Amino acid sequence: MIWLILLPLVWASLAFILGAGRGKWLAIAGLAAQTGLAFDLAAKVGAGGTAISHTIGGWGAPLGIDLTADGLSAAMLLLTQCVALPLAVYASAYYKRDEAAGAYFWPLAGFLISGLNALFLSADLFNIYVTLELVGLAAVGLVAAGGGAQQVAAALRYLFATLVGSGLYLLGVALIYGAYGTVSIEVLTPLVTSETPRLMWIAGGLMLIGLMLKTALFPFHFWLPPAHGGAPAPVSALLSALVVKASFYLILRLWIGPFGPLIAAAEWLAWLPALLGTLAIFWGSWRAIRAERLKLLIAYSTVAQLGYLFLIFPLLTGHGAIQAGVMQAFAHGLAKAGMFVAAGVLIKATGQESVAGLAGAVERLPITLLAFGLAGMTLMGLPPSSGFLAKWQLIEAALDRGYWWLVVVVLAGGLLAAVYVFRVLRQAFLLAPPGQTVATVPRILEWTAFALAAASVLLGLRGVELMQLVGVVA
Amino acid sequence: MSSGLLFACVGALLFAMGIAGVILIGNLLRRVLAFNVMGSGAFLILVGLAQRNDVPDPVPQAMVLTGIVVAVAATALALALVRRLHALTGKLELPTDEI
Amino acid sequence: MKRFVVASGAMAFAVLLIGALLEPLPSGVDLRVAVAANMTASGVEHPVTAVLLNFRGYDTLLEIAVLLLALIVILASGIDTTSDRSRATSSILQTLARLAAPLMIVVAVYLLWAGAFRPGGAFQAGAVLASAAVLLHLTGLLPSWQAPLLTLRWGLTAGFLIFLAVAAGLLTQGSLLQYPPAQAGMLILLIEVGLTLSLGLILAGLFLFLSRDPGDDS
Amino acid sequence: MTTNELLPLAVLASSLLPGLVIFALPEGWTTLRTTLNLFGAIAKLVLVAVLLAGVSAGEEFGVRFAVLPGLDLAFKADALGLLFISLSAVLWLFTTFYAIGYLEGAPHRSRFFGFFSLCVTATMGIAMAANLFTFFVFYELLTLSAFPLVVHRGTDKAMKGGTIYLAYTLIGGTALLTGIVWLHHLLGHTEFAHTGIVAALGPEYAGQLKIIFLLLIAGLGVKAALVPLHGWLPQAMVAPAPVSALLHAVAVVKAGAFGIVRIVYEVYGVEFAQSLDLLAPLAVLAAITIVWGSFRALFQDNLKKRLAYSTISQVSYIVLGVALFGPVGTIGGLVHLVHQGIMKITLFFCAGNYAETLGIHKVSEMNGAGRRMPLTTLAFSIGALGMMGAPLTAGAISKAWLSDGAAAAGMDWAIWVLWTSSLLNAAYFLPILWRAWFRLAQAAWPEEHIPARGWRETAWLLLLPPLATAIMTMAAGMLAESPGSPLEWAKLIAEREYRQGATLP
Repeated sequence: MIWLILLPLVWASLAFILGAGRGKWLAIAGLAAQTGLAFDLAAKVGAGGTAISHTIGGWGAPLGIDLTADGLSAAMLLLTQCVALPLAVYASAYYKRDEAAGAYFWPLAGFLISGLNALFLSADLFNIYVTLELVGLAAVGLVAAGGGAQQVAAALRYLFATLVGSGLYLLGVALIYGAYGTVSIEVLTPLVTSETPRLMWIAGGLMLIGLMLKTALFPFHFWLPPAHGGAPAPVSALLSALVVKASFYLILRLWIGPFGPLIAAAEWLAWLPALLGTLAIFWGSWRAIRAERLKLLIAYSTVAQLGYLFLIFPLLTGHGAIQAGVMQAFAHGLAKAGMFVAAGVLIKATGQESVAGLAGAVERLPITLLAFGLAGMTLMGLPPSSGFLAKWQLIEAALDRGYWWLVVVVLAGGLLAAVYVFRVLRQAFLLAPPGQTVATVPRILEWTAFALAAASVLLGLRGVELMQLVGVVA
Repeated sequence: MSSGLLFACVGALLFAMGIAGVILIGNLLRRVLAFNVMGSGAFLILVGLAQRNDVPDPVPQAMVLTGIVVAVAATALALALVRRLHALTGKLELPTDEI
Repeated sequence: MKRFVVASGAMAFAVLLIGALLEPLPSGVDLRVAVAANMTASGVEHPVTAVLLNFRGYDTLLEIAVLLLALIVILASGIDTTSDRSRATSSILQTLARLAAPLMIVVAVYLLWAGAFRPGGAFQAGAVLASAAVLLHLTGLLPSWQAPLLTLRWGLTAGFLIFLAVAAGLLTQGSLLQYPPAQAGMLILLIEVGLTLSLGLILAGLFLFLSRDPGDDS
Repeated sequence: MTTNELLPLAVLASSLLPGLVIFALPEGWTTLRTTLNLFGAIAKLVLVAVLLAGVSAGEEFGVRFAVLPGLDLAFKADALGLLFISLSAVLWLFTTFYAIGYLEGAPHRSRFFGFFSLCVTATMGIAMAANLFTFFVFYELLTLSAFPLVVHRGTDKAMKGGTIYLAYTLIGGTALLTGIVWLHHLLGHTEFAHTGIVAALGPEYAGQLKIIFLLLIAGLGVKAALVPLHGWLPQAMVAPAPVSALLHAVAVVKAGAFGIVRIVYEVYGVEFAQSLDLLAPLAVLAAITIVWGSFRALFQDNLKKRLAYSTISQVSYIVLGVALFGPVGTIGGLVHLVHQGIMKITLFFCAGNYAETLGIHKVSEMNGAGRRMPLTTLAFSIGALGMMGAPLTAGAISKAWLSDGAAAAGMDWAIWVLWTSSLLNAAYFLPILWRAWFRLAQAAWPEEHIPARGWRETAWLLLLPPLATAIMTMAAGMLAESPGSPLEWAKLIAEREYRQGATLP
């Protein structure tokens, strides 16, 4: 599992040495190997029924740093590689030779992915801080790469958000170290009790807020739409599908880990993320319904879909909430990546960035539109798709606890998603305006979009293994 | 009050000042500086608070060294982007219009 | 209004935090003991260096990745390719810089070597190297850098790759970065030498790639 | 995997796989596309025949896959499901012929036939679903795959129809989902079983079960076009004729009606539903829909819209039959599921022929159409008479059993509803027949596309399907008592759905 971190570092550095715009085959080969490793790890964790650890340097926590892959980590790693590999194939055909935006895509993407993998594996709070920065800076770099004023401004906004977020997280880590003398999650967790000093409460609050800022949970979502909506399509896809999930994963990990006793002492706390998630669903959907630019619509849809992830927090004391969260992370990750790259094809082919410019697209680019539709199906939570399973699990978990208003939020969110998804599809089914020219795009772009979207749907037919995997805890 | 705790308290003040600065200051160069103040505050707390009985602890010191390098990288990146924005728009502030 | 709210919020936060800092702390883990106990096996004599490159060497590995990444981001966001303006610098400064540069290199080497048993190490040494380059640049002796050529790209990444190679090579020992106690000192020195060079180049690059003035003032 | 497990999957695959291949085919490859379509349709018929033989011999066909722990995608081909499957499979074959003729030379045929096959697959899934979860999966798949067909023409009007369609069906789907998850939460499963599953819950759940029933019926009622959830159906008539014919007369609306049948008989159990006082309100709702749909049909000049309102009215016959407590009503409802499908598809085929051949879209343009297109008009007349319940047609059988069922259940008012509806049916169909047969034609047809050549009043592929279904309408009426008829099959189902064993007259 250590190679999941090392491999992308290797191919990222080599791609940098090879020079601007080079190294795509290296990256694809590396990612293919990583995908194999991630499946292998998931199979081992799932079969063994227990977490797999790696003590770096042989020291062991708390002196050294441990890596741990339990079901949740293995699942997130699987998602990361499964999304990144098709995106790499897409990007290799997306960037033209000598295009400034693509000159350093491969090294940046490599660092981003190794950061993500390291984050999902790490069991050390300070080490996680470093990985957070690795992910954050690489993501900012991808947004800024070769862009104009608007993109650079979006990147700066994103940079400050992510830096403040990780700054808050770091202060939290500092306070925890001060209080307990360790940053190892495993060592820390049994030490924390409900009679913990106030310092721990402050640390928890800081880390939570910092990570929410990085996840772009409403009302901290201000930086996301310009950054995700302005970047090149493969970058938007990586960011929306994976990067925001990393900080969500971390919130979940801390919530059920070291901060568990604190939350048990003040159960009302769990309603805070759920409330913000609800607002995110409504606000994000509303803005997506109103957005004029296609990619901005998709970016606001991300704001809304992230809201679902936070609905699980009041349900964590019951059954199936984490499973619902992971399913939603998979559904959104695959579908949103598919949707962004499909949008990238549409924009590249028609030269139009607005939703209104899509008229007739279904005649010219049927596969892309099908991909968009399938991804939309997942986002709306219609069967058979992984989004539907996520919704089903969420509703069942909510009914188990008798939280009816969560059920209403989930269902209403699905309908709102239908409004913005069909706003696009409807436009695409209109007759093409006369005289419209459509540039040819490489077929591989269309097919990768389709593959991602189809995967998000097919997962809806077989979620048993994934759910069993997530059930594996240390 | 031990000297370590004093460091930590100063760190708390610096962090609060820094974060207020990052939120409030429009000029991007000064905002980058405010971010650095904020980071320094966190480092001070990390080293200061861990220094129990005034015996230094090498682990947080190493962490702070790592943190400083990360902060240097982030600062350089921020400055590069600020310069880029300045070159493209001639301004040192983020555009206020939301897209 | 916003200023007032944010400022008073920050103030309240500081007061709350300081209040909490002054509370008695629970007894937790004391890593000082563990560090002291394992110093002999670490291959170095200075505890901070031991933590940095051995106990928590993985943090440092990722940290170098962050630094390299920052440089790549700067290159990716686009550097100005307008011609470098010649600087009016006095010959006295130039002469002094010529004298200072070799001295700084010596200092860097000393810092690198000293890191094993007293404060110092690769990062400090690299920083001195970088500042030598910056000094030469500011006095007009070293032009600013353009898009990096192959040699420079190798130089920038070499330190990181050496670190990575050693870390991965030690997987044969059982886990990542598991130094055999006998060779630990040697390997750490090897890593540090590589890092000093690359860190010097990266830090210099952070300055020199950006040191082109597209504007008309300053 | 045994044959009995594979067969239901093969039924799904026989339309799914050709559909997927057709999507990928270039527009110009007409022959291969046609071959695939027909191969799929015929293969499905063969498979269905095997299933029919097996089920009547008492064999069980079923298969299940775990989707999530504790949640299965389950299929079974039982007598009730096969009723719907056979209807859809037979009519799919005819519609495929018809659509090939109808769309000859039109653009986007790969897309059309691809989604058409998906719709059929979804319908099969609905029919074979062995639990509510599976039912819902295919129910929503049908919603989605029908959307591209509704908006196929790409005009603003088509978009408006499509949007209204989606708004109704998606909101309905949400209500249905709520009910299903709730039920799953209470029971831990949602498997269909003869005589129902919810009776196992104690009496303290009666209140919740009533609300769930309301949610489920509201969700299904949208597709079954129960008043006041019917608004989408007339709007969806902007779709091409084969779509209106198969989907809006048969598959989509029947999916709703079929769902109601499953809910009443195999989830709640008809006896338990009666004990919760759920059937009488359902019957009233159906009665209102029957009368209101017929009434509105009177005022439609657009031929397809008149047929659409007629569909709204007729589909609720099925619901009425289900809601009449007692096996006789059940048989009437179930047999009407088949009969209405055959008759209504005939009418839609004919309406498509008028539009495609002569450009006739309105009732007021029908003058003299019977002389120009005698065979089409003959088929149309048979279908219309069947709808009115004229003797010797399939419609007569349905209405007779429904009336008897109402009498047996002691709901005499329902008989009056049926009579009123028949009168209204006559009032909106007879003027059409009168115009077509007895009025003289205008100087010119609105837009004549296909000139007549001797016997051939329009393209063969357009003419034969309505004739075939018209013959079936007659056959189902005259041979109702012979073995293998829809009526006999409906009796078989009714025997299995009533706990005490039905006493049939």
